[in-house]
Amino acid sequence: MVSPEPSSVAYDLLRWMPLIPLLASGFNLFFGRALGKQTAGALAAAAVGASFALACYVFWQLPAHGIWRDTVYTWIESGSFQVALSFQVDALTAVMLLIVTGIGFLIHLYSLGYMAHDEDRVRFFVYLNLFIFFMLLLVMGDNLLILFVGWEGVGLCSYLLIGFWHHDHNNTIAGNKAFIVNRIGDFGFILGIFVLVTELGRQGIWTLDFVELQQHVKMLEPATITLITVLLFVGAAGKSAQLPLFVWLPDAMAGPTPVSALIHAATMVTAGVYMTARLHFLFILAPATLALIAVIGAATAFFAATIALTQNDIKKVLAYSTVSQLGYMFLAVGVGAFGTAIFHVFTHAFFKACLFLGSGSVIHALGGEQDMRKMGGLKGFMPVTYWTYLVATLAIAGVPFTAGFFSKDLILWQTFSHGATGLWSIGLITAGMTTFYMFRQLFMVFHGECRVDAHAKAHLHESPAVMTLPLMILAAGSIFSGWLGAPEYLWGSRWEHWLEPVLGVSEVHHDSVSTEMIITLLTLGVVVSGFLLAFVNYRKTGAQTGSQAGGGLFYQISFNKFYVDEFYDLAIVRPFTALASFFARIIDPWVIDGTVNGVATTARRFSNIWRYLQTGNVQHYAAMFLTGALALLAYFLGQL
Amino acid sequence: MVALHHYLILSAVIFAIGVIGVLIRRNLIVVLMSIELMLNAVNLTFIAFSRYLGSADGQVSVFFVMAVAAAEAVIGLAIIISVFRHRQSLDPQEMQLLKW
Amino acid sequence: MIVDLAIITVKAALVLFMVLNLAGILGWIERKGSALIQDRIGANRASIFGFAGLGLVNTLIADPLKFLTKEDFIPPAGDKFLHMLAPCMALFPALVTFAVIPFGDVLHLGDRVINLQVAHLNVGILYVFAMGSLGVYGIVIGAWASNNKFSLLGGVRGSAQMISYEIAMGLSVIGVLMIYGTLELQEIVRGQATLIGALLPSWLSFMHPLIGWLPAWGIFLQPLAFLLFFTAAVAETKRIPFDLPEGESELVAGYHVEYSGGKFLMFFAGEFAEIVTVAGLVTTLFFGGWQIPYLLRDGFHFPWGGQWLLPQIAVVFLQVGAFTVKVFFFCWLQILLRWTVPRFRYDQVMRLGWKMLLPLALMNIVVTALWIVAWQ
Amino acid sequence: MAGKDLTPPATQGVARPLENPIQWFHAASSVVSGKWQCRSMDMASVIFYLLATLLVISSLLVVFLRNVVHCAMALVTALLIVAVLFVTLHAPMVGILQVMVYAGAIMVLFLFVIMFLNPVELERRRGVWWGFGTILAVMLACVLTPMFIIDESPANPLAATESFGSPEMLAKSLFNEFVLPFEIASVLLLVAIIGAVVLAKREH
Repeated sequence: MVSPEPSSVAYDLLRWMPLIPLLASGFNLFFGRALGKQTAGALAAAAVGASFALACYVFWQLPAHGIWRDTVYTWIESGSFQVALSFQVDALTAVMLLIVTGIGFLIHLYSLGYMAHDEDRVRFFVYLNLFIFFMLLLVMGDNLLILFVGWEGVGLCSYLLIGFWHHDHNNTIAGNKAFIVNRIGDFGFILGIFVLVTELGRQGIWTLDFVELQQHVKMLEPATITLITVLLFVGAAGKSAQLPLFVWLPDAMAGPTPVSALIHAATMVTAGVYMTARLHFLFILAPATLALIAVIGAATAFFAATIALTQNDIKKVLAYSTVSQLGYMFLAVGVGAFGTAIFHVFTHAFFKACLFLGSGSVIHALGGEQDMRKMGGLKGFMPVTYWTYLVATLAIAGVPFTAGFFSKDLILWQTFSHGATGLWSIGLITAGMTTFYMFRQLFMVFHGECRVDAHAKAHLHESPAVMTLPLMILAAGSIFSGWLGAPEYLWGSRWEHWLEPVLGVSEVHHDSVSTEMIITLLTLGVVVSGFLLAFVNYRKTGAQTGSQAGGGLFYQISFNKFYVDEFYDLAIVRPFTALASFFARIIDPWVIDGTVNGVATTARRFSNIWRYLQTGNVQHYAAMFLTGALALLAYFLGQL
Repeated sequence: MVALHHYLILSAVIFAIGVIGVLIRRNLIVVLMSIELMLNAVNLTFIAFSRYLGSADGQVSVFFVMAVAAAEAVIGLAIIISVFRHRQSLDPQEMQLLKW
Repeated sequence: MIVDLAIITVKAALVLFMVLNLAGILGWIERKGSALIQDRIGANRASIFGFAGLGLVNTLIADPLKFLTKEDFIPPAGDKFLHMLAPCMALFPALVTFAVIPFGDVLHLGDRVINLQVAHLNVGILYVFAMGSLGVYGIVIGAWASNNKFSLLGGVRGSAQMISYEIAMGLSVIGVLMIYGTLELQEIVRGQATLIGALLPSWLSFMHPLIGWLPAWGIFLQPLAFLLFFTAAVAETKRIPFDLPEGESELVAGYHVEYSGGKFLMFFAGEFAEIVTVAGLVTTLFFGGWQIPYLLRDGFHFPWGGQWLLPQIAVVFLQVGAFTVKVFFFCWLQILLRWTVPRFRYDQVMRLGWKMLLPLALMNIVVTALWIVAWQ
Repeated sequence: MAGKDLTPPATQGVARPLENPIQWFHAASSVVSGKWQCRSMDMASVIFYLLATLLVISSLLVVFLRNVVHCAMALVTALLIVAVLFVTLHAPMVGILQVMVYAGAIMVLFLFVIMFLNPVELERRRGVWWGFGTILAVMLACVLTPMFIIDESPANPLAATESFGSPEMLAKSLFNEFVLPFEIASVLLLVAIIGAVVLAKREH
């Protein structure tokens, strides 16, 4: 499938980028234990590092308007319908490559320290490398099918890693939950793919290749496109934890913290955003879907933020904040600012990874303690973690000249300028809440008097360099990564131009700089108020931290996550299990088995009659045989 | 002059006689002999056809039939011997352990 | 047409006459020969006026008379029909085998060219083996028909032994057939007229003065085959050292214990006819049949130059005479064997047949095939 | 030097055809039909019907004689007659093979086994079953026979060349087009030998 694009050149270096982690994974799977656990981890990290280096090389070499392709072989060929196992790299993919491999590399390094005491960390690294492989497949695939394979693959790895400590039953349950919820999304996704293929096929175009799709989607009538995009978005919502399918992500925190950082914050959950950006040519043809996406994005952002306000589990807070940040991204997608969405993906990857790793370092130091009420005053014990955490918090809160500031404000500004004032206001409030819960967390964890129990306090220590180094790098990233996309009234954005060849000319309205600055100041105001609220309540953390028992109705609702899980349990899970048990008790034993056994019994009855033909006497058999032959011969004789 | 179907009918008759032997004899050795008789009837048709159609293939196939017949006779007789050792009889109708 | 039929009939009758008389004569020769070997006088009663030299002549008459006048005993519990049939089945194959053995080249009578051979079959040698394989029935049936455990044992032994040795015999001849490239005995004999010199491959040409002058007889080209064939053939005739079916010391007289009179005469004659047949076959296959070295149709042509032309009729007589002499020689060789070699044990017979002759024959075939592929 | 010029004129002379029993049959047939004016059937037909009658009789004997050895002898007779039929059908090679393989080897094996086991008692017969089987077989014959009376069945054999049915012809088609079945047949025989040894061996 050679693309009609003039600037698309074959470049068979690409296949090595996903291949190296796969090979490392397979090698560790079979020889890892023989290799020695530390070495296995180092090998895994080295593999990801190698593909990171490749990614950087490709990034620098890639011409501005170019697409690099690497067709390995034709995978499916049925008539004119052809699917090749082939990779492509354009600007968008290049960015995603940098995120995936770069963050992935850092987190591999971090995991070397974090999992140092775990028994079967070889398995851990096998999974991790496998995940990198599938993620690269997802972002590099040049057709929907490969993207889907990667899509399912990362889902699988996420399931495996959430249930990594499978000795605790809750972890496995969480893994199942994530898997099942993702199934729902993927079902919609693959339905979308089917509809797309068949509809195009009806027009005579049998292809899944992105470039060809982009040329031909105009043929479809709008209703179809809307249907397709909605179905695809269901998939995106499942993978990126949007309403109403977000419930799996908080539970996914049961996995090891690096996993939460890599999969459930930086890379996998942004796959939905990537997919929409990759198929933007479809989505911009379906304004209705875009509106739906925008609404759902805003709602998710707000909703998750409200839940995050009251959580006490350090990772739960981060999880809900991830959900709400993803909501921001989809808000951007919804208002048609795909570039901005990807930009937020980019920045968010840095600071959210940094936050997760920081929390991981805290948990590591406390020997697995995750409840913020049992922390506090850790600032003194682990300075590096504290400062990096602070930087990341500032970034996510959107303090000026940090990454979050640029990306989030860009999203808000896009929303506003897109004319969706209501959504914009929701985003604004969410920004304030974000600041609040992040600083609440910061204060509860690092400030005030230390509430750590003596036993854990005894060996409270700063994490080793292999863990703190990634923290520092990510902290730096969470400041400077945003400077690529500065607004016009500063030095201006290089981001849009980079993505233009893929996403088309950016739709950012730079008309009224004054309005933009006013909007920004407004946001800053909300942020500052949120900070002050947190400062007042949680600076010298004492009674309030333990006071979730009381609190108003709103507090209860938020603390209990709006009872969403309970609701799902009541509305979906219970009826489903009831139906299942009905089938298991009534249908299966009585109808199915009844039929089967009935057939068997009838057969036995009849054979009881017929078996007397088997006299055991060879000559009788010969006689029967001859009789049959005679009948046949007579028949043919009649034919003659 | 002798036409082809004379030979065919002759062989049909011989074949039928062989069938009688297979069906009614109560001595395994004779049953085996009757099978040989049937094989010969078939050979006769082969040769007759090869003569009347003027092709060598019929004779070649007779050659193969002979090879198979030899193998069949050898194995059959070996089986008969071992059966006779176990139950001092050659009557196929007494060997009905496999009935219903 | 009628004349052709007449000629064939004459040839058949002639051959039959020769074989039967030879058998009779051999009966006398065996007696005398054994007496010679064992330092006895031997058959000297049937003399005319005390002149035993004529014993040969009247033995030919006396023996049959003696047998025919004896009582023909049939065991009461035996199977009369088969008991009568068996001797015929023993005699018949030995006689008919001679039909394909050529006893001379062509004879010109007027414008008519007569091939001195009863039946010119293109399957010649196979016919010989087919008839030889029929010889078993005489023994087996005879043994079974005379309801007697000794004869039954003899019959079982005989059938097993003959089947075993037929295989070795048949395989041993194949080398010869490959060399001469035909199954037809007359052709084989004619093929033996050439000289080895004509067959030598180029790289052996230095051997030419040494063996080049030899006639291309089977014995020179296939010595191993000759040994195998002769041994197997002697075993087929069931004579010492292979006379297990009738070993007197073990099975009184084996398969013909219960035979007497004319029927026994037929067994007896059958045995001697077999001797003649074997001699004829050995002669034909390995010793140039009716060939005399350097004697072609018009006389002698010597490889070292010089020739001696003869009238065609003389040539024919020379050929027939040569054939007869050779056959006589091999008959005598068998009798000599019978009176000088002790009898095998049965397991030895089987081992010899299956573990010695058979593999050797196969090896001979392989070597011959390789030679032919390499040099022709 | 010698050997080439030795092929005598006799081999393609008039005497040649009569040296072959097949030609002998036809010569004799022509002679007889020339001598006694039997219009109805020539010698070949006489020979055929004679052999056919003998064959049927001996086959019936195979099936209906009670003594196993008698059956075997009848079968031998039948096989020899079939061999003669082959020869009259210009298949001398196959005929000889028939005698060698069937009469010479297989039937001797049968006799050997019969004497080896020596089943003394004659078999008892069961009337009903005999009748039934016979009726079935007769029906079979009745069904088969009309199938063979086809109009286009060649009434006269093709004019056979001298080499038809000769070992050369058989060998040519056997080692060219049928070489694979040939090899397979050899393997089959080997298997049969080993199998027979294993089966008939008295286990210790």
